[in-house]
Amino acid sequence: MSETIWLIPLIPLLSSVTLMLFGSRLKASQIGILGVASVGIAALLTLLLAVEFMQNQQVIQLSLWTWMEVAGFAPGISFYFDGLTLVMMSVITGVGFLIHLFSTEFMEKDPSYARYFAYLNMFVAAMLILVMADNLLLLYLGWEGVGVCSYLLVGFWYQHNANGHAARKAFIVTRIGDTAMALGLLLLFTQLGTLDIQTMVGEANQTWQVGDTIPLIACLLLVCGAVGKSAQLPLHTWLPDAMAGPTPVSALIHAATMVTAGVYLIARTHGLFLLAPTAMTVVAVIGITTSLMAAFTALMQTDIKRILAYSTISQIGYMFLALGVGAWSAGIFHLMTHAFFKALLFLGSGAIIHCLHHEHNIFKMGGLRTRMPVTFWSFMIGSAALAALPMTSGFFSKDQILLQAYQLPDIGPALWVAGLLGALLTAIYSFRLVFVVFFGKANTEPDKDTGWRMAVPLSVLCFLAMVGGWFMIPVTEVFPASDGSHPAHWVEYVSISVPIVGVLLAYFIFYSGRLKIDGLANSALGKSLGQFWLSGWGIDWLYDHLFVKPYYGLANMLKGEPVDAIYGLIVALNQTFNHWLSVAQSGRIRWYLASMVAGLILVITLAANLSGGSL
Amino acid sequence: MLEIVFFYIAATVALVATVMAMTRANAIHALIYLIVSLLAVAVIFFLIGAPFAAALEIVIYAGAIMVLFVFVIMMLNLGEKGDKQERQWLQPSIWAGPAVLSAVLLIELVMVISQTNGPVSVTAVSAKEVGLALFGPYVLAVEIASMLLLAGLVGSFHLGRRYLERDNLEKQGGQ
Amino acid sequence: MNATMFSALAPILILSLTAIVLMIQASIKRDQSLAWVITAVGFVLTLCGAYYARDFTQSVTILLQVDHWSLFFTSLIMIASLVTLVLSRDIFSPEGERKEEYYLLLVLSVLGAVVLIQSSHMVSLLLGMELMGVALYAMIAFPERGQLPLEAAIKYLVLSACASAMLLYGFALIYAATGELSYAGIGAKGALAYIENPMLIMAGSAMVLAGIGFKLSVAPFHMWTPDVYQGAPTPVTGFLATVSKGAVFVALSRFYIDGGLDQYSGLNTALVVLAIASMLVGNWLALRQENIKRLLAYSSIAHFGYLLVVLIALTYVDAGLVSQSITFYLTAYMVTTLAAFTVVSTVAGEDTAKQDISAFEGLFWHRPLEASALTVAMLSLAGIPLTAGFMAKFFVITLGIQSGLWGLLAALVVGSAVAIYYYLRVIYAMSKSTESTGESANRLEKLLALVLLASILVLGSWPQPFIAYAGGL
Amino acid sequence: MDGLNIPLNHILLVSSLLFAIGMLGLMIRRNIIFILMSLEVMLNAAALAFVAAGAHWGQPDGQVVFMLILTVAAAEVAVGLGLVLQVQKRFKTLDMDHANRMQG
Amino acid sequence: MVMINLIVILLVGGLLAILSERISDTMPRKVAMGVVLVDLLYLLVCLSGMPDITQLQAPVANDPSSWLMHFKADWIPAFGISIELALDGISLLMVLLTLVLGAIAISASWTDIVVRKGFFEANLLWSLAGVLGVFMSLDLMLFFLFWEVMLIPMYFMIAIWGHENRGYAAMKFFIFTQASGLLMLVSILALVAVNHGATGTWTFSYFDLLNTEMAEQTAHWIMLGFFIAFVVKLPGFPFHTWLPDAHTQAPTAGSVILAGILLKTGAYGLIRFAVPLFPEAALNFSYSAMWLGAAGVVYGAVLAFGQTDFKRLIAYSSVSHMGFVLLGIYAWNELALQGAVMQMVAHGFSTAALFMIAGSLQERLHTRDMREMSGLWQQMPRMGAVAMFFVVASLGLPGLGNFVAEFLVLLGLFQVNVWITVIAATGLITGAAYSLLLMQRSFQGEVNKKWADYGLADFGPREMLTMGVMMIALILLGIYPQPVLDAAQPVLQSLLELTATPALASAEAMQ
Repeated sequence: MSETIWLIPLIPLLSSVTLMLFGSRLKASQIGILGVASVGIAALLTLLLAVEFMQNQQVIQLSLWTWMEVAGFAPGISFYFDGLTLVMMSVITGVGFLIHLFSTEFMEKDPSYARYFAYLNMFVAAMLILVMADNLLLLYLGWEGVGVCSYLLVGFWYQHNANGHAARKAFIVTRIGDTAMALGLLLLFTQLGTLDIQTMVGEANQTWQVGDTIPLIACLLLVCGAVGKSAQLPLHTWLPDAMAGPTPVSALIHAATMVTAGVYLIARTHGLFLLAPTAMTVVAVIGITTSLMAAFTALMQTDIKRILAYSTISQIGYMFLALGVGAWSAGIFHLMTHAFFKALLFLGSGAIIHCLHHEHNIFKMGGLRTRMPVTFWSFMIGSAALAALPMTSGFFSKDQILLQAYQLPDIGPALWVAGLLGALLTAIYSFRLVFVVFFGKANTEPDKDTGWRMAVPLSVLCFLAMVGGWFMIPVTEVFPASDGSHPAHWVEYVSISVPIVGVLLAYFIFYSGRLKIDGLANSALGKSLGQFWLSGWGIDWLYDHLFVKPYYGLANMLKGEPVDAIYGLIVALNQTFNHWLSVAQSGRIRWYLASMVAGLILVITLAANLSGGSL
Repeated sequence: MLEIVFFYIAATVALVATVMAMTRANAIHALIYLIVSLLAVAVIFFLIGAPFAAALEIVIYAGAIMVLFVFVIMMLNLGEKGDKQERQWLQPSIWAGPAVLSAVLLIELVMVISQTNGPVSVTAVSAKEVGLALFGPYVLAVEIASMLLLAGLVGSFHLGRRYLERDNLEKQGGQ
Repeated sequence: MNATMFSALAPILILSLTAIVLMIQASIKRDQSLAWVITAVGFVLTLCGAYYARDFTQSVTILLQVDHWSLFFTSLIMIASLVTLVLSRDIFSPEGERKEEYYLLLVLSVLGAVVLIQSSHMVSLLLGMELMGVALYAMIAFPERGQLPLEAAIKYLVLSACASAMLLYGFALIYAATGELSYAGIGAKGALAYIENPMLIMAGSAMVLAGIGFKLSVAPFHMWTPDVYQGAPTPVTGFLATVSKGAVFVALSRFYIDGGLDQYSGLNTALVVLAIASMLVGNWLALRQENIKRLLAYSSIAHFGYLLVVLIALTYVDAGLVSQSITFYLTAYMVTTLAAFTVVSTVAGEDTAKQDISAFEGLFWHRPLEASALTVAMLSLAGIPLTAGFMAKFFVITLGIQSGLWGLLAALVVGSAVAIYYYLRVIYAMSKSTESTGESANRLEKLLALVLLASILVLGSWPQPFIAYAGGL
Repeated sequence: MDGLNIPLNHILLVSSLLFAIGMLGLMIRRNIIFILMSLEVMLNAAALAFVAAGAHWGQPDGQVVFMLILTVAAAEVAVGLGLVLQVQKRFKTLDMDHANRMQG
Repeated sequence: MVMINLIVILLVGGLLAILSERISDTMPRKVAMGVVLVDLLYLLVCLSGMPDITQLQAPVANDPSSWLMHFKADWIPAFGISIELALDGISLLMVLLTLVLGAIAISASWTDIVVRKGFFEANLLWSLAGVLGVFMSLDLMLFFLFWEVMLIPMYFMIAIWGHENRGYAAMKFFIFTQASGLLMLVSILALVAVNHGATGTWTFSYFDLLNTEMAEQTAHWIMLGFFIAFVVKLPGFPFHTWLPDAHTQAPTAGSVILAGILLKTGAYGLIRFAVPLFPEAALNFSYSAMWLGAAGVVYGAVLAFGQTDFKRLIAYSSVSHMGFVLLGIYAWNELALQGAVMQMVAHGFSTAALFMIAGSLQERLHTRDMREMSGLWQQMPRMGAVAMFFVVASLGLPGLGNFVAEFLVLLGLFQVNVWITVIAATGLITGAAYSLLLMQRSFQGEVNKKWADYGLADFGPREMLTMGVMMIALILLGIYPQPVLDAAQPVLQSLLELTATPALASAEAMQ
């Protein structure tokens, strides 16, 4: 098995290529089977691999060929497989398979069915390469590959300009981070002479001391990449817009897998980050700030997918917090559970949108509890996990993160409090969603409930979201062990109770109506604050005026090619000379004679040196 | 001594006559001044020991070439109207610029020439010496000069004949 | 005078004889085709005479210097004259004008050019130039109708005579300073005279330079060029551009080299200024010119600017290389210019409207041979590789660099860059698509265009034999 | 030897004055006849300079050149006057400022 | 002789193409395609007899016998000018690129040339011949000759078969390149004169002129002449303004050849001549050159973003991409140089393909204005997909050739100057901005009703085959660039050694 792990990304890739080349000639059913089966096989192979790994705990390193070899720079097309990789691969292939299955029904009516699966399969392949890469350059290949697939899928319905805009925004904003990350790669190679992650970390530990500047810069550059991909402040603005893509895409790419690539990157290179404690603090602060910002924003959103998108940003913020405080395995654990419940929520919302004729506004839904029971239960379970109610999967992972954050010296308690605030908000907005959409009176009538191809993935994900917290992820070998100490018990109790309080608040505000917040919401401060949160803290507006518009303006200003003006000047100069001289060619003999005499005077003066006066 | 006095007189006459020639409105008057100038130059030739050149100046220059001018002027029959126009053309606005140019050129030439010294030879170069030179080393020049005259002849013949032909044609047209 | 002298004078004698035969023929029976044939035979015989004279190189009296260099140029201008003759056959009004005189004038003019090329003395220079000029005045004014030829002739005559007066006065000053009229004598006594009175000989040389510069249409003595080029019948323009200018330049180089004028820095400065002015003024004037003959006139101004660089380099490099460069440049220039005028003459003729660049539109498609010849000529004038013009420019730049004449080279680069524009305009016009179809040229002219086209390319792509030959002159 | 001979530079001075006057005439006159006359003056000035220089050096060459200048002047004038006739015929004027159909 | 034959085949092929028009209207393009393929095949056959390029020993830059092929014959012995052609790894890469793109160019203009087809194909073949000459000649005069002469057929292609503003564009193209060529001529002659002054012999041979001793100031000026000539052709900022016009107005095949091949001659000249002939002067100048390169990267990208003309946008993207080449060359270490060479090859394919798409669009829509396109994917999905591929290639997607190139350049550059690297790296972002804008405006977006009943034909088999070749090439370059790197490596190695020596010597002298 270990020799054939390269098949896992290859199979979806081949399927993608096949669909691209021959998609137009295949029947819809064939397309669906090909698309789903390829990921299914990949998932199966991953499962086999997992079984094998559980038995022997053997790290696999497989080099296919040397990508390029120039002056000691010799990255390979080579894979590295350990517990962390296994977790990521399982999530990608497993959740990916379910979402593919879901998509067969969701996208059934779309004329570009083949294109959809081609992109989706390619995404799975690129994502697998990302997590399996042995060196940072190959990782970068996967990294950019998923970016392009994300771009393609967000803009899948290209006929609407807004979708195209969202897609470009997604790509370019992440590209900013990617470029910084590329610079980080340059720095790392220049300093350490290799991009192979394992060797590199080893080198780094020998070359640098903890707290040196260069690892700090390198780590910060990598963080930039991670921030872009994982939609953290300040590069998070693309993710809510990216909801323009088909909902299963949001589930797979913008919730379960791609957006967590940043988390994976930092986890994978944690050896470097350990050398740069400042960088880790930065990661933690970014994480918690993003988390809070997104949670507040999610509170005010009315579009079901945007709520989920901000919730994703917020949850990834928790993962960053985890990484920043050194809770590596907790971060990855949260990554996994989040993949389960967020995919579940997205697919659920997809089902709703599918059945409600592309309705996105939650206030136009309502009362769906009885009409779409499968979806309702999916949402209930997913929201419970998201809110981290006890015994759900989200509870276990988030609890770990908060506890470990608390233990951090100095800023630990502050992070913990902020995290709790976030958890409270999470509970409120997630159950706001549930109460508004599924209870109350019906505003729109769904034409049907989900079919089996939607129901099965939902059910499986429900199961995973419930029990995912009991999984033991095999990353103990990967990360340094934590000291195992526990904080005081009251901390734990507070952590557990906060989400429950949040749910109750949501219940009183949005369901029973006992808690009136209208007065608060309608006050001047409340209104403007609400508006501020609704707009995502005005960050989009800021960027638009700070970067986008000036760039458009610059491009417009330079459009006429100012450099050409220099040459235009030369041309004009020549034309002027031409004009003057042409006027001098007056055709009059006397004028010609005068010019000859003047010439004669000139020549005599020069030759006899008369002007010099030296007689 | 006397020669020097004669030289200055002749030079003055030549210059004045030339200026007059250049500024007359009437072509015939101008031509006569020009002839006077040429005669004065012939005197200078004589004074500096070139009697043969002086003779040629009078015979060919003043005699033949100037007569050619007279013929043409007669043929064209430039009348009073032409004179009036000539006077109009001789405005300061027209001659000021050229005058400055000429003056500058003159000043340069004077600067150059005033540096030379040394007299001209007293011993006259006789016609015989000139003849010997002409048909000695310069014999080819004489031949080429003949070709030059031939070219002038053929050219003026071609141009002049057509002028005359026009008259014939007009006469025929009149009939 | 002895027998070998007559042998050395063979070209001049044959030409004179041709003139006499033409006159006799005219007096017996006026027949212009016969006159054409006689002239052609005379030219061909002169060419043979020049070949024959190679074995008798010597100074013929004090006036002429017959050596391989001058014989080469004699042959060259004979070829150019033959081209002119071919082009002249079908020009002027169709009603059978009497062209015997034209041929006679052509022969006399060529005679003047030959004298000029072989001159080694002020007198022969003067007479050669005047003989060539006087015949040319009449040739320019030869057409019976139209004002343009006449206007051109009168301008040329007045300005040229003025230039001759300058030249003569300059000679007089040099004579006054040195007491010598031959180049060699000036070379021998010049330095002494310079010490005694530097200004007289310098001013004299400067005036000579001005007079000769006029004939070469070097700025600022260039103003007549476009008008005369445009007004003169096209074959005459071609003759003026090649034979007249070429011969005068050879004479100038003779005067400059043998007279030892390169030793005077003041004169060099004057030449540098003239050269730079010519390169820039010529090219700038041509920039937006619509009439192709005027365009070629302006282009020739610039080209003689380039050529002057070679002369200036005489101060710094070995005279052999200089004369080799002059040989190559003039040959390339003459062949190229002849090609251009051949095409202009066959395509545009004497019709002013047809001389507009726009009238050449679509030439590529209905007269490919002529268009190709003109294209190659334009590329050669622009100095694009594989053409004779490039190798010529190669020589100029090489000499310029070896002499460290950076200012001149800068002007050359600027001028050449500007020049590309207007040469290309002609080519672009020819490549445009039009529906019109033009009449065809006669066989002889087509052959001529082809031969000249081939010569330009051969000189440009396989110049070694010619370079070696030019070096041996 | 008479020490009171005419100095060469005085003769040259006269010739240069003649030359300059001729040139002035050339530039200010519009009538072609006067232009030709001015040319004659200039040629004559050059001839004077040659003869004077020849006399200065005691050589016949100056006079030889003078004779040749005479020839040149004759030939030029002959063709020039022929052109004058044609100018009168075709332009109906002798004003050279009118002969500027070609320019630019 | 092989090299002479390569050129002669193309020249004769041009004549055949003209003549073949008399047989039938469609004959010239077939003849042209045949000639180029025969040329390519001939080269491959000849190469197969040679030792494997990747196994070659490092050629010593100034020892002709160690090159893959070498040919020398007298041409103008009076000045020591000879017909000296030679082939090493880099030349070979460029020659192969030229021939492959030549075939692609012919295919690109298979149907859009309607008048004077024979002459068109002839010009195309002749310009290819000129380019081959540039890539193979080692006599400076011969090099200059090919350098100038290849422009003439190109000029005709733009001037005769170009679009609405062809006269202006062709003129601008020609004047820019000729004027800079003139500077190069002066520089070549100056170099030769310096060498002549030192050794007393005239020679234009590259091998003899390497290591010409000269004063620092002299070397600087001569080098500058070469530099400007090459940078105009590259084109580098601020000498690039001819390029948008020429590219936009040229017929499709012309754009393909211009962008794919002609621009590379500039880069080739820099690598082969401008730096090795004047190592110290180039070293002193490298800082300025790199700034120019970075300026080109940024400026080209910003201007591309502002364009509405499909071809103009691609043209500016070339300015941006060739900025990377300039950076790579003047960083002058193996990584960056390999990147530059790689960029030359990869950019050749990606831009050629984009121009071909532009040409197809123009052929179908009769406009290049992207404001009038929009939503074309609907009707031409294959073309859209292909366009998407090359757009992401040009924005530097890893796994495709352009990424390898840009990354290597940046990697090499980073070791030389960090800040320039940072500025150049912004090109990755701005590159994405304009590339995706191109896609958005043409193939994506709301479907323009205007084209609904136009019956737009999607790419057919011929086009797909052509595109397929380029796609495969880019993918191979992206995931297994080693053959290209191996071919260039020994050459770059020896050039680096060659230029390192005097610098080291002077460093020692300083001590």
